[in-house]
Amino acid sequence: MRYIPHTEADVAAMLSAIGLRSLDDLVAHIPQDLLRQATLDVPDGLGEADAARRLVELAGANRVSPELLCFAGAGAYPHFVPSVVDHVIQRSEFATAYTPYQPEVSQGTLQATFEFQTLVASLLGLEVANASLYDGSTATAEAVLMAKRLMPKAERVLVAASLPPQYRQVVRTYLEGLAGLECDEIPFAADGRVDRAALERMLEPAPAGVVVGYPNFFGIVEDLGAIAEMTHAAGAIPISVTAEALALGILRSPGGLGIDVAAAEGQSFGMPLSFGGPYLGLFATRERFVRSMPGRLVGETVDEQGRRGYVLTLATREQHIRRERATSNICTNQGLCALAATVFLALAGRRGLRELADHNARKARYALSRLREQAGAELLFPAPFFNEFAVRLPQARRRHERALERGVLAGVTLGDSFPELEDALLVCATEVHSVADMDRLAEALAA
Amino acid sequence: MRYIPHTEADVAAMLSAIGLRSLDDLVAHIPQDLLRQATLDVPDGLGEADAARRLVELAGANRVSPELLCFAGAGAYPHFVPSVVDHVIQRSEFATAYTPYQPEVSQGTLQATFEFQTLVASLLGLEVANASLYDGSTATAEAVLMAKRLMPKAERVLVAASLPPQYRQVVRTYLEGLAGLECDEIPFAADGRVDRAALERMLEPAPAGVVVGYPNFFGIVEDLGAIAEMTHAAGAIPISVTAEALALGILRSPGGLGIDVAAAEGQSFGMPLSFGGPYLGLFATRERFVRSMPGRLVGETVDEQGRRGYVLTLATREQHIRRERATSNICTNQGLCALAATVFLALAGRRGLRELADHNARKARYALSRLREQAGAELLFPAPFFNEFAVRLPQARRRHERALERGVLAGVTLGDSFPELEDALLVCATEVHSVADMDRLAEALAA
Amino acid sequence: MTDPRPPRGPGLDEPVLFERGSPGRRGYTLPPLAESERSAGSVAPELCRDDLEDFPELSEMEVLRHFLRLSQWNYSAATNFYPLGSCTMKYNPVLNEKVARLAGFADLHPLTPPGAAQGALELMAELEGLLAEVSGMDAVSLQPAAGAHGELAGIKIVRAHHVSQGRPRRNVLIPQSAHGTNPASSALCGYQVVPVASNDEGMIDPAAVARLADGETAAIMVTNPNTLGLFERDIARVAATVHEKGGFVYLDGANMNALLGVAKPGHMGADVLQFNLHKTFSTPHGGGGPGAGPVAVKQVLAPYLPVPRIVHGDGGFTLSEDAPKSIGRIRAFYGNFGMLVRAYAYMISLGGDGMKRATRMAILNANYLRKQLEGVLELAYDSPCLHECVFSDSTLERLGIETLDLAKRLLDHGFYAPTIYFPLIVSGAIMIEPTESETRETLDEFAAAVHAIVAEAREDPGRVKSAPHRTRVSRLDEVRAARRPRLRWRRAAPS
Amino acid sequence: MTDPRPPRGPGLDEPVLFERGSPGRRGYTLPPLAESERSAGSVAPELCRDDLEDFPELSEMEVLRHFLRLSQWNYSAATNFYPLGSCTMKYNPVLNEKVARLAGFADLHPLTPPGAAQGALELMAELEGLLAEVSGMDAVSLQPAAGAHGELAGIKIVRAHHVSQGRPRRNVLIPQSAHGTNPASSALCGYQVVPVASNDEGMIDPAAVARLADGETAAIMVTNPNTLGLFERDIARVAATVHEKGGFVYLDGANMNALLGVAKPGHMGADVLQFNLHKTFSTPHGGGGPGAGPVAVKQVLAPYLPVPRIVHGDGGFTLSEDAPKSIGRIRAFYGNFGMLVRAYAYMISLGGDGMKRATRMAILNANYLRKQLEGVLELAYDSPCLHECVFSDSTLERLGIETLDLAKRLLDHGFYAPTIYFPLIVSGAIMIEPTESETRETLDEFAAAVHAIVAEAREDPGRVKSAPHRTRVSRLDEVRAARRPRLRWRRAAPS
Ligand SMILES: Cc1ncc(COP(=O)(O)O)c(C=O)c1O
Ligand SMILES: Cc1ncc(COP(=O)(O)O)c(C=O)c1O
Repeated sequence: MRYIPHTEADVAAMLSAIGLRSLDDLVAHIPQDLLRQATLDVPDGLGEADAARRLVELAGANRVSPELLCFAGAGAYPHFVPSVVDHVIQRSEFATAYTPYQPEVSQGTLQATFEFQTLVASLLGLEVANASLYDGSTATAEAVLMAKRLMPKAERVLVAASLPPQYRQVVRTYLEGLAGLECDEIPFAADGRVDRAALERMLEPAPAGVVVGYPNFFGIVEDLGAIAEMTHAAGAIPISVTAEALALGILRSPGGLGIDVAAAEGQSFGMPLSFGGPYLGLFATRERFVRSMPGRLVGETVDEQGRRGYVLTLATREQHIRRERATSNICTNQGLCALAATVFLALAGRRGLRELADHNARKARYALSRLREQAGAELLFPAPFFNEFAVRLPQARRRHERALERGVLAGVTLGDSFPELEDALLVCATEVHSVADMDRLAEALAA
Repeated sequence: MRYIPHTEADVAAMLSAIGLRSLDDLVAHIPQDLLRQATLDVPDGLGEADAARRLVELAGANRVSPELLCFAGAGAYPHFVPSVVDHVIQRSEFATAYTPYQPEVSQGTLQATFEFQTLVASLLGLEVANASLYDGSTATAEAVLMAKRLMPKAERVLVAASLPPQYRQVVRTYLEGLAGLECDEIPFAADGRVDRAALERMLEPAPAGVVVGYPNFFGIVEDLGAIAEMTHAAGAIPISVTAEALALGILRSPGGLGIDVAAAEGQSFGMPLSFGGPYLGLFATRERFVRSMPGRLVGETVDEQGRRGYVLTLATREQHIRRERATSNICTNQGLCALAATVFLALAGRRGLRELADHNARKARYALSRLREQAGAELLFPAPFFNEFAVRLPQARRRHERALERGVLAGVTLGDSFPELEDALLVCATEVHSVADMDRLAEALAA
Repeated sequence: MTDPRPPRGPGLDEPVLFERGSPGRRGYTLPPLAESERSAGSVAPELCRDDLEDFPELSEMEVLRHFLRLSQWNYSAATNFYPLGSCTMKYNPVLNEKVARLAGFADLHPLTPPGAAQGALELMAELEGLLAEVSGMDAVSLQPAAGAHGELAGIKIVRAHHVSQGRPRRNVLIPQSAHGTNPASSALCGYQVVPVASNDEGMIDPAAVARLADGETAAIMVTNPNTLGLFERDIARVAATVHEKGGFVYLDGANMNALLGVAKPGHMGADVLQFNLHKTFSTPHGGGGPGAGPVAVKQVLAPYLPVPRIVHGDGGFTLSEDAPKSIGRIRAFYGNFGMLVRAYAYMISLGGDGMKRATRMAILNANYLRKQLEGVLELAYDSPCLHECVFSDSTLERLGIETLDLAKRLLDHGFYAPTIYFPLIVSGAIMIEPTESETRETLDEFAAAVHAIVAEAREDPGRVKSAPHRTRVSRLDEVRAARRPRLRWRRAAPS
Repeated sequence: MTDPRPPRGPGLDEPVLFERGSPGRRGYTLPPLAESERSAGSVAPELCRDDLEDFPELSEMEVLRHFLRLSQWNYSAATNFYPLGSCTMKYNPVLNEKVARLAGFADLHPLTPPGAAQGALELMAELEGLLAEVSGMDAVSLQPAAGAHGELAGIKIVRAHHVSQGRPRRNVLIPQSAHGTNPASSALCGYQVVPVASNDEGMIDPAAVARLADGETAAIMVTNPNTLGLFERDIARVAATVHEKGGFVYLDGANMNALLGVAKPGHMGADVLQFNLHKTFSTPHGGGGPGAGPVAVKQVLAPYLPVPRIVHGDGGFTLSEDAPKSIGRIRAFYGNFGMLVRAYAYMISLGGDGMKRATRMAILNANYLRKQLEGVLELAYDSPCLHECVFSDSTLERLGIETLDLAKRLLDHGFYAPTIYFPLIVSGAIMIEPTESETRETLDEFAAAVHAIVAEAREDPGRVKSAPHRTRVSRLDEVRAARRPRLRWRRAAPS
């Protein structure tokens, strides 16, 4: 077997060094009945070519672009990944290292993570970002738990109904069973934004935190400043959740609008769609809250000669030191995805990221105009959006299915998560879509 | 432009450092009429995504496996390339280095090339191999030129008509205009092998060298030992040419059979088909001829502390030192392909390469049996072969075309290069072909 | 002029990104918009941010060069022996990387209707089956993103079942040798952690479990082989005890690399376990992740698995949310799919025969290395080990050096360090897991290095205590990092 | 215990392949044959070799680790400033690597009937057109495998034309500053090389050409800009002189990176030229190759281009061998196609605007760096330079060091060395080509290093003369290598 170097001569020599006679002796202390039942009903191994062929076959049984043009977003966005990103994350030195426990031989990972934290903090407009969490949904759940740690007396947390439904469900799963933390949903108003009047009412008694999407699940840009203000006034922690982090290339930053804890999904920064993962949970907060933060942190320090270097730090928050009193149970995070995002953001750069976001916004508006003209779609909510928007059109589900036959994944049907929106689709457009692609979308959805 | 770092501020500062006012000043000394006419009628540059899309489109306009099963050989063989090969040659440190002029910071390339030379010399059964030539055909031409250097008085070279036709043509092109070196063709006998009686006659007066394929173009294993003996007896240099280097994983080595200069095409060792290149010219000879050898050589030496290290050596043979008296004009060779071959051969290893060659031989024999049974093909030449063989079947050309429509590239039509063999196909089978694939080949060629 | 430290990698030094570049440079350029797109409008100015403070501006090559240089400062499993105990730093096949990047996987949107994603779903279903088979469990969910996330899912499942029986119960029993994620995950599910002492063989004491287990015991979390590399001999007895009280046995499957084809958790009484695909099944660790931590359960717990579930029906594979007892969703979409592709590629490459051999060779390597080191380091426990072995610092202490010093000096020999100071029950623990990927020669070289360092400590302990000497930076001041945290780059104040 | 030299890369040392491994290991495994294949038979035993002497046997990871470690011992253009004059070590885009590996290119057999290879042929036809456009030539063949191979094809073409006019003629005029491949290629075509002296501005002396050119002059080979980085001001006059005598002007296009959008060889009187795609058009040098050296000609020479030619007809693109005057085939198949894909990707990425800018920035960088170094090194010629600049060793000599010492000491600063001792007409030449890919900051750092080394030579010349000090090995004994050549590994005799 090409992955295992042992020759029979190696085995014999090693056994004899240990003083054993057979491989079975190595496991002789394991109960016999366990050994006996441990046969594996798994076919024999394949050579590399055959294994590759099987995977090519499975990959070929999925429909992807250009055969199936993808206008679905809803938490996972089709974006272009510059080739440099993938080249860097394929470097064996990055890909096959562990968490940098020995900093002197892990400066590559550590410095890159320090750069990642800097970029994420800047993007979210907050002082400190961690080294990543699993994804946007679990980052949201961690944000809620952190709010509870900061506000231990509060017994509720308010979560916008316009958060991505899966994110809301994950928060519920995380909270289930945690004494003294209920989860209430803030309804959305007719314009798709958080119903501020309802929120006002719900802020009494003060919850631990208020969680809103930015943009929300409908692609809509919430008035985050106003919500943060109301939340602060009630003595709670305002939390923003961004499922499409590219939005923050153009929108005002959560931190700048008064948000204290920001969670986001960073998939758009250099991760392929990959059927839902691995993605990248971004998480940032204010400096004063850093010791309540979940997840790893890299910090700058010096070596014995005074040279700059980087180490894992503030580990006393973490499970391997604090065990049941840790701020989170997370250990392995999404390190290589964080590296991909760092490379992506470095390539795009200050102006490039803004421009990319601007192109997304314009393309989405162009797509909307085509859907209006050609497919008779109407914008569902009269509110500003970024690169994704909800439209109402008759027989949305049937048309969506037909578009699929025509080679277009025409967004996602909103009725699945919001029965009241059965006739609506959520559609995104990004820099990967040409004018011709968007025209095809409109045609594919036409009556 | 993402490949060019200069900002307008950079340009201004640099111009002012130089003492110029504009970019045009940099080229002001170039004749005005040249400058004026130098406009480029070339479209503006593309972003990475658009460039990639264009290339994907062009790649998509070619038919390749699995859509088109490939049984064509004739100098380029479909083999599996283990993923480690490609991973290694994509390492930027290997891919973007120059010829190792500064050995202290090029030990990676140098040691790998030293390993390559060792593997190639062993494979060809000779003492020294160079660091590569362009491909099998030019290696053949260089071998002929080397024979002439070794035998300056000889005025002819004999080249087997059963060499790959393109190789013969390249030899002719190289020899054209070189005073005192004619090229005569040795016919092949009814069994497809060199006509030894004819050769015997042609060896008088003694040519510089005798060049035979091993296996020859028809896939046939020549009796190299006998030919080498006859050639030596006539006082000429016996030269072998191997277009499918994998054959040497199982066949007796040219050097072992008395060959003094061996040229080969190494594409099978880890290079994709890539429409004909880049491939890999292998070249080896006896130690005593090393100073007449073309191409770069890496040698072992020590540094000032006595540590082992590698350098380019015996450069006095080469153009940058010897100019018009060099053994060859070659400068850039096929370095990264040589690295690919080194990785490939290391992965396969001593037993693995033999096994791989054995599988090829067996598959080819299975394929032949299927073609006999199902397509009514007959073996064209009754002689031993490796993984490629010529068959006669009625209406070969029409059946070949029809097979193409059926998704099978059923070898190559021999009539193109050998009008007398109009009804014949040259077919190869390798480890990439499953039993089912070969059965499909036979079906596709059936009447 | 002296040349203090070597350039590690080709760059002498590489500043942080933010100290490179120049305004106006671009590493990623977009095609111009069509006029119709441009005129379609953008986000209203009052919603737009001013600037992306600190973001660099770099050419494509500057970015590439920066990260290539950084990469060379890492040791990694591909380039160095990386004997980090409990981490299973085995070979991460290059093929896995290639197949995970096939367009049919990489470009597949997670909300593609199942009919257009049959390949992905089939792969997942097959992988579930393979994991169930090798562990002796009945049902698997691939969703958790890492081991700890799998633990969370697993304990949530246990809790959901107890709740369905009336109440969640209060405690989870956890041996002191357990990994920190075990207590942390239990706490995150609202449980009290009840520590279980190890006996003097380094194993769970069944008597202690019998004393501690009661009607409030939701589960016991057992790592088997445990973090000392020892097979928990009394696992069946412990399981029976807990089962008797109506509790469940959670098996931390991080050490499955010792069990494939040797013993199945499902036969030991385990009710629920997580896999670490980034350990046992060769997906790369990525300098910290991503991983994948599928959770497997016995039939009784299957209804509680997270949604969605993959279902195979007449029309092929579909995703079902119809699981009223489920703990719900534990992350968006279906797991770290890209990692699942890699693990699947590994499992079919290895096959049943290969897995069995891999485990045996992993055990052989650990025992062989243990033997080579027994003379020079003190074994924490001398029971027969499986895939890893743990030494204490007692020999080192006598020489006046610490575990940390040995670890740092190993770096100078070109080896990554073992896991140190874990498990907590061993003084100055040195936890070594060679995996099956390493050759005997490498193990011999590593053993020789440990011997050399111990010898050196006798002659010149200062040299060991000040190690590493040959790495890009010398020992880093971790105390300073924690006292005055600098967690992001800041532009130096203008001077 | 001292630590002499740093571990460069993660391995302290890495033996040659043949000193690793163990009999029976495998890095590449094949599936078992079907019974029908096995029983089909193999090569007859008497034709089979005994053994593959010295071949190693290694696991997949051993092979990978070996080469990863070796890789880290290289400096490269991606990781280091690599100012090798005449080599145009520009950025090699990662995208090019990716697209060259698309299955539609990589898996395409060269003898696929043209109807099934239209994408490849279209790409080649377009690339021919692009090269013709940027050079002002009329027809292009993509076949030559490298620059020298292009020269060979070009001179063969010249010869074929002369032969068609009656006789091949005897001589090729070549300036002394020319690259060694020029005389070597001419000789390989059976020509005598007639050297042309450079004038005191480093340029071809038109008067000398007028003296030397006669009815035996087959061609003059001119490099423009020449190897001093200087534009041959009198190129038109020189061309006219040679044309008058019925000779041709061969332009060595290795320095095209100085000309795109600035001046076209076709307008200077060039009749034939080769491109080095691995210089101007960004295909990677690969530690020595592969390259690609397309040859371009004016209409009068087009009939002589190598076969096959790409032809565009009604049915799409085809390959034609119908060229009775052709010099014939110069290699198997159609060129280093994979390199052509990369160059094409580069050209469409850059576009006309980008090429023009690239050239100007390459010239700007060379002039800027020249300015920074003027104070410390002596310029060989002070005419305005284009894409590279050449210094002599006169300043260094006064300090008691040589060009080689400066080169070696630069390695310690993390820079590759310039081209040295070429062109031959400059004493101890130091030939620097920064290319457009490098930033001003990098040029400044490089200049600072040169300044520092020269200052160091004043203080401590021994330190410079014994450089490099920070590389994996110190100065290597090249004399020994040549005296007692060890060109392959040999198993040490049993002792
Ligand atoms: C024994 C054990 N359990 C659980 C974990 C947690 O796994 P993960 O890091 O994937 O969350 C680890 C990881 O180190 C471990 O070693
Ligand atoms: C001026 C000049 N001409 C020709 C060549 C030969 O090109 P190649 O190495 O591709 O054969 C070179 C390469 O260094 C060169 O610099």
